[in-house]
Amino acid sequence: MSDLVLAGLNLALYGMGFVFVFLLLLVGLTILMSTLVRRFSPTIAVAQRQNSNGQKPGGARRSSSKVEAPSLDQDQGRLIAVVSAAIKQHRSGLD
Amino acid sequence: MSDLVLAGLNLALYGMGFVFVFLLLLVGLTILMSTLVRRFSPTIAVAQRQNSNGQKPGGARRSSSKVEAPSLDQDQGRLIAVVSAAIKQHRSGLD
Amino acid sequence: MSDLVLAGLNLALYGMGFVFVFLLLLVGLTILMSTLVRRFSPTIAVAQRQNSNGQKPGGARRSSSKVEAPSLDQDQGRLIAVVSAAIKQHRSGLD
Amino acid sequence: MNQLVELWQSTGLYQIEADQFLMLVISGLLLYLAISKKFEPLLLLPIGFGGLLANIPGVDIAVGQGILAQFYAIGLQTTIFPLLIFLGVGAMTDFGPLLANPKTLLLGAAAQFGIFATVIGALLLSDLGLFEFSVRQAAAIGIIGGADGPTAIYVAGILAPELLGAIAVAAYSYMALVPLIQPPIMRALTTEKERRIEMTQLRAVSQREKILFPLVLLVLVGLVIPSAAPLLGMFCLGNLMKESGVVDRLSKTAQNALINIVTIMLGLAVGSKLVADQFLVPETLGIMALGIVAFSIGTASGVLMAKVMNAFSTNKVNPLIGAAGVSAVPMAARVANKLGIEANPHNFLLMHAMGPNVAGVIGSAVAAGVLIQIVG
Amino acid sequence: MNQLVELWQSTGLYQIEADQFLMLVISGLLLYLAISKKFEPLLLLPIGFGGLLANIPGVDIAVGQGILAQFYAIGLQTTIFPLLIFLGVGAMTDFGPLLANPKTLLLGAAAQFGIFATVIGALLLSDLGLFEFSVRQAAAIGIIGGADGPTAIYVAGILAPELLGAIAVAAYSYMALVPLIQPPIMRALTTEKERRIEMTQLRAVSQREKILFPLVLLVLVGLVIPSAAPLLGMFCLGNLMKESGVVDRLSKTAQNALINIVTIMLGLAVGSKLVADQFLVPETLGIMALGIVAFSIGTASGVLMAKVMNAFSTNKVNPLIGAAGVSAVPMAARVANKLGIEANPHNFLLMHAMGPNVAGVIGSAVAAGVLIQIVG
Amino acid sequence: MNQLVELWQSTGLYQIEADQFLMLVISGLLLYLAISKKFEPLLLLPIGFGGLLANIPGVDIAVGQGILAQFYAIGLQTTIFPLLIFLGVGAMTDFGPLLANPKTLLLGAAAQFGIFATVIGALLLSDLGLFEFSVRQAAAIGIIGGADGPTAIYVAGILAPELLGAIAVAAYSYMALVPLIQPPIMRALTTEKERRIEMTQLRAVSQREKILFPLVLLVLVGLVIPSAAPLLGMFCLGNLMKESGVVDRLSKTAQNALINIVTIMLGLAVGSKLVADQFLVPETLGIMALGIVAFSIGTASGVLMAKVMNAFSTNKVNPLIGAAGVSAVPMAARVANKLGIEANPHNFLLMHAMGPNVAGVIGSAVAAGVLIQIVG
Ligand code: NA
Ligand code: NA
Ligand code: NA
Repeated sequence: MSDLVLAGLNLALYGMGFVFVFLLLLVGLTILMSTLVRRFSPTIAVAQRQNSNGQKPGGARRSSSKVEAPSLDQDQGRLIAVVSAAIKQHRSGLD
Repeated sequence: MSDLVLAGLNLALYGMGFVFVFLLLLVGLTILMSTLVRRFSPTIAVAQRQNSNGQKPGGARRSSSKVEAPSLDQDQGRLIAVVSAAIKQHRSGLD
Repeated sequence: MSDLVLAGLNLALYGMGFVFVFLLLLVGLTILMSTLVRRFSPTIAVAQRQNSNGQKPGGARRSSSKVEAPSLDQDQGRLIAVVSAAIKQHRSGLD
Repeated sequence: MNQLVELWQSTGLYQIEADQFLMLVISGLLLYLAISKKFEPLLLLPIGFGGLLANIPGVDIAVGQGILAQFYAIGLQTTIFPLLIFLGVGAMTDFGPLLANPKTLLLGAAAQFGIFATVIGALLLSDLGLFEFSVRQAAAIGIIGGADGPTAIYVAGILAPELLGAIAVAAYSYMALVPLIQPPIMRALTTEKERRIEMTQLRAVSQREKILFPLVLLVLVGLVIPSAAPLLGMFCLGNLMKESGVVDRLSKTAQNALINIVTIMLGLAVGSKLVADQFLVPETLGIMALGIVAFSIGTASGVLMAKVMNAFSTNKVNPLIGAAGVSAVPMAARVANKLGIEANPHNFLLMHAMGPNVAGVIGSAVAAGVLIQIVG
Repeated sequence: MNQLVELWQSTGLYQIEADQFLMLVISGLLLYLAISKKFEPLLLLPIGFGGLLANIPGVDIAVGQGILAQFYAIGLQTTIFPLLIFLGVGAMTDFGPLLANPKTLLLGAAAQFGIFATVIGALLLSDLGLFEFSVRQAAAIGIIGGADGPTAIYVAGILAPELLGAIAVAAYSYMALVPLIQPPIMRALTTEKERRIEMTQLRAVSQREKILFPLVLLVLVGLVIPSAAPLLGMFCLGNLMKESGVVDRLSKTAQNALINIVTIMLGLAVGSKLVADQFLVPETLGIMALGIVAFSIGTASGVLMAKVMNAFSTNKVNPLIGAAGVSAVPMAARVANKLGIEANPHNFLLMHAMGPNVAGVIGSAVAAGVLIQIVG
Repeated sequence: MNQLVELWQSTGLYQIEADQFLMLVISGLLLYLAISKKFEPLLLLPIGFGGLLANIPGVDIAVGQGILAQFYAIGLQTTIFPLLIFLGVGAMTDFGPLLANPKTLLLGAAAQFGIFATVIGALLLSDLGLFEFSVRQAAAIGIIGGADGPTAIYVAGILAPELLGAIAVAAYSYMALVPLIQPPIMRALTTEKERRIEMTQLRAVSQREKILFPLVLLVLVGLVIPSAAPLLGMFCLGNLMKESGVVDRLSKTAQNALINIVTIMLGLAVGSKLVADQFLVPETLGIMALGIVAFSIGTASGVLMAKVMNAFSTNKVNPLIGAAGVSAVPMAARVANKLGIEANPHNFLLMHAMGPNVAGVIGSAVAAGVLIQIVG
């Protein structure tokens, strides 16, 4: 077998080994992480799970920071304004 | 007092002075501008104010240029949908 | 007439000629292309034409690739799945 | 106290010169036209604002490491910005009316005569000693007659960057003035009877034809006039993304976020050329004058071409739609429609005029390719 | 076997040093604050994550050709990123409350005293031999008192890029802490009676005034303090795009896709400065300490200015809104509103506080211009 | 007359050479596959169109200052484009199924054997004298077996840019062919009984776990294989932006405007490598052949790994989901689902297969890091 192919075998051996070691470690860490999360915050986890069914979590956890605020609040505000105006106009037409 | 601190005091003095002068000038110019606008275009200003409550000003002043067209229609459509829904809901409440 | 103006006339002559030749060729190729399309795929063309009236063609022809999938396809797919399941369930309840 | 003097000497008020002040007024005028008169505001607003920034004395914004100078270097010197605009415009273009009536392509060809007549005109002015336009500059000025903003910016950036500011301002201003410039010419060259001609309804065009057309166009460009391939290539890609229906998310981004981002930066980059020493030169007056001549000749030759076609064909076209061949999508088509309705209330020319209108975009891009090929 | 050793030696575990580990912990803390405490997450999340990436041993991410280093070179060294953020912030800003009550601009001026007091403080610390801040560095640190993220990043990038990481972290952290920092100071400096002052409803402001204001502001900046023109120019352009109503699609993109893209890259670029040898220096502690002093003094001087104004005017302002003059839009205005309601349930200060709040943005940018002009 | 000859000589028709024509046909074929067969159109449409542009004779589009060459220099040489794509993909990825059943990560590990087997294969072909692949080139070819487009482009750009065109085309073509390539292999390696295995429903995963997972992953990458940190770092950042829920606007932009803009430019940049002298070489055939081998071996090893896991565990997995470990999200998971339903109409494997599917993305990125570490 030539040097080139040997280099390839070498690469494959170490490479594949590394990939497996990495993902085995990741399995372990993930299980550890999930266990800790589930042990130390069972109620919170449940609450959040429900939350994520009921509504988009982003909605509840939305930041109120400067950059974020305008785009949503304003839209919301504009919609409300439009709806209010429409209702008002409609009412005035009824009177 | 060292030169460094003196430089700092200097900087603070001129800097703060400049900021105040600038914003005082801005107060003056803003009042002047608003006065001129309100004197020379009272009706337009009122019309636009009403306009900006009733509907998005962009709607009325919207450019009809080539590049612009596509995005707007959707917004308009959404607004109309919202207004229609609001009116409908309102009506159903009356019946 | 000076060299400069001669150069301009030259440019105009060749330029305008080229533009006309190009667009004449394009007229020819376009007619040829349309004729071929209409001859060899009349039904498909009709179907697609109806389609493009009835609904956005993007909807039907949407790619199912990785990057695209999450945003539209899945939604679409999920909707279809849900609707199908509902119809199925409804039918099975009737039998 | 020294520091106070220094600060005072650093103010714009101390440093401003008459020509900078004049440029600020001109930039303000562009903003006024963009906002109050709705003159192509998508471009003229950022261009005008860029002009304001470029003429603030005492700070490098349009030169050196200033942000406008950087936008210019990143997007205009590289030609990336106008090409990305063309991508987005392609994704917004519907070739349907053109495919339903391909011979209207010839109207888009005829209207480009405005470009070449203006090149001759610019060189004549040089010959008369009024200006000193080189052949490259004359070609860049002529392209204003293409009535197509990104094409004009692309060509001027390659052939005569020193005139870019004036050319872009002229191109967008006159595009906005199309509803004023074109009607008298169109009325003068047509009879009432011609304006009343009703055209037969356009046939339906299949999606397959719409998918194949940008490819046919690209192949033809590649074989015949490769120098037009960057411009028309990006245009065709945008159109193919739209018509193929398989990459909707890319097409939508090209029509929205991407073209908008590039438009802002392009406008500012063009605005960086509105500095006094480049814009306040006699050439600018010549460019403004030649620009309106270019638009007028283009309009006229489009209309006349339609009349010539009618002389050789039984399936008459309304010559008004010839004026739409100058590009200026969709304004020129609307003008044709308006004059058609004036002459005959049942005459809806809008869709018929969209054919020559998009043909005018192709025609100008081909003319741009020829100019770059010959004098570039 | 050699290869295995080599691979092991290439791992982060083998190469990590204590200070890198500490930086990973600090970056993790920033992420915790961003996600769990919602401390300015739009910036602190990418900054914190960038800090994690920057401190992974054995790979070039924040240096050389690494992607964070490239973002830094593309957007921070060129000042393009903070300026584009300012464009978007301008397009989100409503000057209506300010135009309805222009004298609140003075509150935005007073609150900038936090900046200059901190400059003196930093130089005093140097004088005492505790730190070795140069005048440029002191100016860059002072700007934290502007309570305005992009302004701080812009100034630090120009005057003291070596302190950029610490300054950005301090600025955004303290902006998030405004609801904790400001109330005690506001309560200490006002009487219950003052906090109960109700303000008259703001007049309606016409669209024309809103369109003209950014132009008036830009002209004044150009004439008086050109070095603030890049920052305030982009800010005014964004606002003009919004208020003019003729380029809605550009305004929307500036407020969404563009600012979001730039925010991600800006955050990562700032994160690239959270490398151990630049961040784990005594100066960082000094910066954190000075930063909170800056915020506090700014808050206090805003409140005191409002009281001074009341002494000279019959149309009283509630001094709580003076605290909003530090910027930190819209958090500071909300804090003022909250304390107002506490004192008087019918007291809605939010819109009144938005005036000094946006004035604070202008004030900090002017202060930034002065600092760059004098020490830059 | 001379000018006419010159113009004729400038046409593409005059200048075109046989191999350019062949490349135009190949590019057209890619477009056909993208549009009519919906083969990964988001990438293959711009790549194919870029190929057309790159092979137009007589104009610099893919070389020199051409726009495709500029996109290549801006985004591929710098690795910025594939990393931004990874950011967006991360923001679209749901690790829920993986977190519910972490041992499916091992399936994502096993499937990477396709990568390394192909490296050996490429070097064997060199050894036999059929090709002359260097070790770096062999590694870049192997990564096709990762079934992950941006990873393949990232690695090829670093290790063997001269093969980038062929590798990208092979990767995306075979990803599109997954529904044809995988089923026969999956059927051959499993019994009917195995394919009928039903899996227990996945547990609900809390948001907190989803937030912590990308951080755990990043820390592990940093400690173990730093060279994979740029790729997986951007991936984890995107995922954290999505799952944290505090920066929704950034996450949405990363998933839409940003990834779309980058996809268009990335596709065109890859297309610039479809020039005749780089693509029409024997190596391209070798790459296409090795690529399909890589996919097949990856599929097989994923399936076999599932069977090995079943031998050691009572909680059986359906071996079909092992095939999803090659990546190719979400196509490979759908294929597994389809074969599962064929064998047992009550067998819904889709969510179960999403675990190994996203594990395959992580696995390939780790493999990429190892390859870059060892041979880079
Ligand atoms: Na034209
Ligand atoms: Na401030
Ligand atoms: Na993979």
